[in-house]
Amino acid sequence: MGEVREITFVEALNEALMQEMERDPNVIVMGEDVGVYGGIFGVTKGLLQKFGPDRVIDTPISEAGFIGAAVGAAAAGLRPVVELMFVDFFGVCMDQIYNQAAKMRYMFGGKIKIPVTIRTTIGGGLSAAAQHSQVLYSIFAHVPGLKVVVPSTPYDAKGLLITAIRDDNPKIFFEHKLLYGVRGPVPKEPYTIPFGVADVKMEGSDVTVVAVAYMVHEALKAANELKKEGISVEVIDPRTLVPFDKEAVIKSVKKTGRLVVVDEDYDRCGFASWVAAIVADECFGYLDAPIKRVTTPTVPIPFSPVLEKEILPNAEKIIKAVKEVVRKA
Amino acid sequence: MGEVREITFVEALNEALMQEMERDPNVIVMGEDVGVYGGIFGVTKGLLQKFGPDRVIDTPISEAGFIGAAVGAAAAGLRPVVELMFVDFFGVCMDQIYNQAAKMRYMFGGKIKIPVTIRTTIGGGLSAAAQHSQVLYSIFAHVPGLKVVVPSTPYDAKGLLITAIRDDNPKIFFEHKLLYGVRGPVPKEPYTIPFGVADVKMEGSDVTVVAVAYMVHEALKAANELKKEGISVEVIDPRTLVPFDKEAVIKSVKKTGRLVVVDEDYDRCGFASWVAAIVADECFGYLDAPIKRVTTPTVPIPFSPVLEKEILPNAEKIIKAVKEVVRKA
Amino acid sequence: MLPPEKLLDMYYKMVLIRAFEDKVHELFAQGKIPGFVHLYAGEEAVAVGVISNLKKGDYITSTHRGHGHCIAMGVDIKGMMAELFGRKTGTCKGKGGSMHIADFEVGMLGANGIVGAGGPLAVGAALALKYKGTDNVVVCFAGDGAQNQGAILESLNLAAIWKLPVIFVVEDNQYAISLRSLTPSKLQPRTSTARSVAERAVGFGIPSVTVDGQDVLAVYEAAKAAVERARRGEGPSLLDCKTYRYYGHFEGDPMVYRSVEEIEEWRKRDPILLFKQRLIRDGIATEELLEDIRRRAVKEVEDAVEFAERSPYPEPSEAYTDVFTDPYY
Amino acid sequence: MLPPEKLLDMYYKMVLIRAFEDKVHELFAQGKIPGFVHLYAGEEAVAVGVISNLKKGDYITSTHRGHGHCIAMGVDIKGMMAELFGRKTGTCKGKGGSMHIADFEVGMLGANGIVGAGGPLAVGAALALKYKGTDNVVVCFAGDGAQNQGAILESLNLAAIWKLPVIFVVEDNQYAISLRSLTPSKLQPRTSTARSVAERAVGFGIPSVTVDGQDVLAVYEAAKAAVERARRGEGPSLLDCKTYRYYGHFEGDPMVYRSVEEIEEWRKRDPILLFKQRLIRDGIATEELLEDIRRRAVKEVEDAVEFAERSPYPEPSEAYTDVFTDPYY
Ligand SMILES: Cc1ncc(C[n+]2csc(CCOP(=O)(O)OP(=O)(O)O)c2C)c(N)n1
Ligand SMILES: Cc1ncc(C[n+]2csc(CCOP(=O)(O)OP(=O)(O)O)c2C)c(N)n1
Ligand SMILES: [Mg+2]
Ligand SMILES: [Mg+2]
Repeated sequence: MGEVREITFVEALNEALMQEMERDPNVIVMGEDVGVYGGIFGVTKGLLQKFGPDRVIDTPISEAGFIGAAVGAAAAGLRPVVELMFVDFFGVCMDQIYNQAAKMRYMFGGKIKIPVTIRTTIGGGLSAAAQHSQVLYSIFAHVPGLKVVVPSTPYDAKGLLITAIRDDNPKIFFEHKLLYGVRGPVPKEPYTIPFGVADVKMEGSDVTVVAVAYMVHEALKAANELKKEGISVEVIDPRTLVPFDKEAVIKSVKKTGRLVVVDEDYDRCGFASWVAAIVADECFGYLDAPIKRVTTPTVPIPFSPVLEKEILPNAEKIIKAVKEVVRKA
Repeated sequence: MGEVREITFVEALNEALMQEMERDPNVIVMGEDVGVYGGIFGVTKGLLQKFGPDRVIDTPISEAGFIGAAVGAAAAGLRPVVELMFVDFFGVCMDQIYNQAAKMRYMFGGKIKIPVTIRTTIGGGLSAAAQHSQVLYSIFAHVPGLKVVVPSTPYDAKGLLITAIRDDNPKIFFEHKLLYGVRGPVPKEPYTIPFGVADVKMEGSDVTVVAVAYMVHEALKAANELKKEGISVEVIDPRTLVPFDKEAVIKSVKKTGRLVVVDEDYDRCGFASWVAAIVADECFGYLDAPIKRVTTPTVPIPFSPVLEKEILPNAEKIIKAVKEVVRKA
Repeated sequence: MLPPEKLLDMYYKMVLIRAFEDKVHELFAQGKIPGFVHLYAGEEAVAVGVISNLKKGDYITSTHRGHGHCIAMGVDIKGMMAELFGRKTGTCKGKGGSMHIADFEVGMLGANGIVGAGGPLAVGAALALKYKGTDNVVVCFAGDGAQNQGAILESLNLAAIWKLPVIFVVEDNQYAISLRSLTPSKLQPRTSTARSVAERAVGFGIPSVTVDGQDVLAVYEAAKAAVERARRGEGPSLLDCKTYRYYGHFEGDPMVYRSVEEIEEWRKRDPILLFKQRLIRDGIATEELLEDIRRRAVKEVEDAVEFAERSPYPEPSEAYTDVFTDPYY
Repeated sequence: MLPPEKLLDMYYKMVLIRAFEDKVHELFAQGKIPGFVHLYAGEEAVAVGVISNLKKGDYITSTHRGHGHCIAMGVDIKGMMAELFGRKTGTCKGKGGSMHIADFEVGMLGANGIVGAGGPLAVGAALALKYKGTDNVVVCFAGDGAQNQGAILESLNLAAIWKLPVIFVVEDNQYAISLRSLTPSKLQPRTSTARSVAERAVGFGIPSVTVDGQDVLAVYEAAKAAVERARRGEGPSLLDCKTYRYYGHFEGDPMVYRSVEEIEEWRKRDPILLFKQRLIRDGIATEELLEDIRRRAVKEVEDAVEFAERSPYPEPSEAYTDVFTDPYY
């Protein structure tokens, strides 16, 4: 794979955008403050200077308008990457995402394609309060027609973003705010990572832990702690929720007999439930313990650090849940 | 309870609105075509004539604007009942529902209340295609701060709507289009039905079937068929998803040892998964078979009747699932 | 003055739309067409007058009331009729139905079940056309009711600041279901706008003109100016076309909100009648020639119905294709 | 001419806002305040000039940059500071933070993390006030960037057709993060509007005026006319106030999008400085008196900090209260 450097998650995303824009003139970038500012978290830094204002478009605060415009541009042959600054803002533009972009191909009998990538940020831990801390990817996975991408490392961030940009379908790409500064090895050359292939982050035999995004890191922290106590945890990062690598999870649970799903999204009708439900259906007879979910209780994300800490999942809570299911055996 | 008549689901809702508007001058009704037209399904018929245009407000096609206005009016002391014509349109106004109405009390430290009721229609079966046939209540249950009401009979429709209007929190009230014409006994006098109390529609011992809205009727059809074959089905209608009568479901599954969740919403990250996940956690050791979900596969709702029939849950598919879990025993 | 063959082609398109809609009205009443159907009869001069200015590579976005736009763009009516019947041979393989007909080949980017949603899509398509350096344009059709939707309002601003080749065509048929755009009643304020939509556009920096939407040549001329302006790179315009629909909002509408007299009044200025009188007066055609053209149109519609009725339904398995470009998951 | 005590109270409010914001800037830099914080320094004349026209029973809706509005409305700054510190004694018990301060007691309906979301809420509050037959009014504060959001645009229309007592106050501080409302650059079009926001309002049938937002008395007079009009039942108005923010968009903003010179230029017309000169010139106050007032404000802010720092954090269990009026589920 040529040169590999340690770079941050933000840098990995930025490199993916740079390389894809260089490769394909149909790739354009749109969003609030993606140009002069370089994106409020720095993901689009330098793009305006390099590719100019026709390809890097600073948009007014009109998410329905400009995300819909990205969809329309995709329908007309471009390959836009459009930014929704925080996923929490989906409420003003969801129609263009879920009723338009996501359904056009199907409703129109498969004759068209909408290669739009929507990038957005997720997650708590910054005391950003109820309207800037949510995860909500379950909502996008719930509705048909969107590929849902949730990277957890700089390496995955770059490879999955390149895959997303080249994929001919509407994709929503979730970037956890706490990951932006995380460093990791990333090849300099462009590369892709196939959607729907889970990454087994750590092998183990006592219990399967499924987690995505920032929670992968908390799960690994928990797994390392538990190893010291002789509990062997298998940590699986599905990396994309749609498509979902069901087989990887099922295979692991059939081996370990126990499942803990970790998810920063709200518990009720969330991703963790869905994974649990799949396993409750397809691994019956293999289960040695109840399926546990370590999730965010369905309350608005509070501002005060003490309250936010109380509700967000973390290594400590994962350890507790794992011990519960291992003890049950 | 005084006089009880057989009336339709639509008439029951209409009566609830009439009676609550008479009782409390703070109750107002807003929405597209709720006045002169009487609501496109007739739910608000006669209200304008009776209560005048100050209390029954025909709104322009500005869902974010007028649903937000209902929330603002609730904040300022009214008790608005506002209509979102089809739940499929939530994408243009979700912010006002989930970030404003639903979170204001919490964010503002519990010092205020937002007694707004949002009525909307759900469901397939009318060849109304991808943007007028969805269910989507899982999305509203997923986010915190909304009470989620899903009646299945005229009796429940009236009682739950009255409870909703009098409740001091934001509620979203889902009316299945196929239920509007369904008839049933309804007391003339106003009455309430508490939220969070499931209704056991049929007692049984072999398997628990959980369903809401129109699917309750399909589940009962299936149960009656299965009875002929000697399979005893317990059918539970939770009636509200938030609050959810978890205890009723758990109690039933502990008795029957089997669970089939029927849900017209999309399968992925949906309500059925959440029920399954709860049971997979809390009924471990009581389960004699895998937990099955009979749901709508996560594809856009197709127009052609043959395709729509293929994907929507129905009695036949419920029977098949029940037999699968009973056979497994 | 337009050449006779162009004028006669316009006449033909208008009577074809009328014949199509009259037939669909009949078929719906017979229960042969399912779903929600919104007919364009009465508004033919708008679609035909505007679209007669378009050339290859131009696009339109449409609405729930889209048959007229489709036919004027040259979408095959056999496919359209088969689509309404939910057949495999439909424009969208039976997956879309009346509200979701699209044919990108001829530049028709889609009818839409969501009022106002075409606005952002039109802006985006125009962005792509401008980016590619063509002189092509996009027409965004939307009703009087749609003008109050945030998505349309945001689109006006985006098209203006980006100087995009978009022509916003307002089909002001006086009603948004039962809501009145022009003539307030005691029970309804003028719900559509406090000012005319044309004045509102000017507030966004978009030149606008109010047009007699019953006069196809008036529409043609106004659209010509707007389209030429857009082709020259001078930015968007808005045409506020005053017109009327003869049938209910959707098929099955009891039309309590308007009088039969009002409809009769408008029929006196029927767009086809007016155009016919004009063509005869100007010596472009004889009564007989125009009658021939009409008969040809009626025959074509009958052939389309036959085609549709003979066509097979899609295979049930088709419900799972076309969600993505890859096989379904 | 306003009575001296009123003028001095206005001066006091302005310096209190300034002292509060300067202190918060300092505390944030010291890491004592978490989360996203947007400061109002530089814009004091707008909040104070407008709000000095309000009386008991009036409401305002606010934005992410809401401290100034709160203070002008009379929200207790001890509670505000404690809120920013995430303490139990905060205005919202520490649950809301800077972006979600509300105090219905004094008519402050809430800061808002969602740009433009206050528009519909203001319309709804005004609807309730009108319905109740009061002569109270609602002020909707929103930035230049917010004017492009569908929710605000829809609100303009609703307020106009319903003739509601709403005053839309545009705080045009030249930027929406990095996007420019007035002065386009080579790399950015004028993203905010093609016309002035004031012209746009007229297109909606709303009278508007452009105001020097640095001159508190100019703002006061313009707002007075608008408020009186609203109290008389004559409907909404819009004030487009030209102003400037001194600090970054949020604390931590590197401000790459503007120059230090530009800030210096604006500081020459600092609203507090201008008002001070005016008060001295007109013989209302001496330099010393005004300095006393300023010192009093600084002291109050220091007391507020002390109060906040001494206050306890909320109990972790508080995370689960206030979701609903009933106990959490
Ligand atoms: C966002 C949204 N809101 C409401 C509806 C329901 N609806 C369908 S058509 C219509 C009226 C549209 O009026 P107008 O734009 O004037 O078009 P017309 O039907 O008169 O052609 C309404 C309210 C919808 N489809 N989408
Ligand atoms: C719907 C929505 N889009 C984007 C944002 C992110 N954001 C927060 S403030 C802001 C700029 C707002 O500009 P303006 O309205 O001019 O207010 P100012 O910050 O200048 O006071 C943006 C883009 C948001 N909070 N909500
Ligand atoms: Mg109309
Ligand atoms: Mg601003």
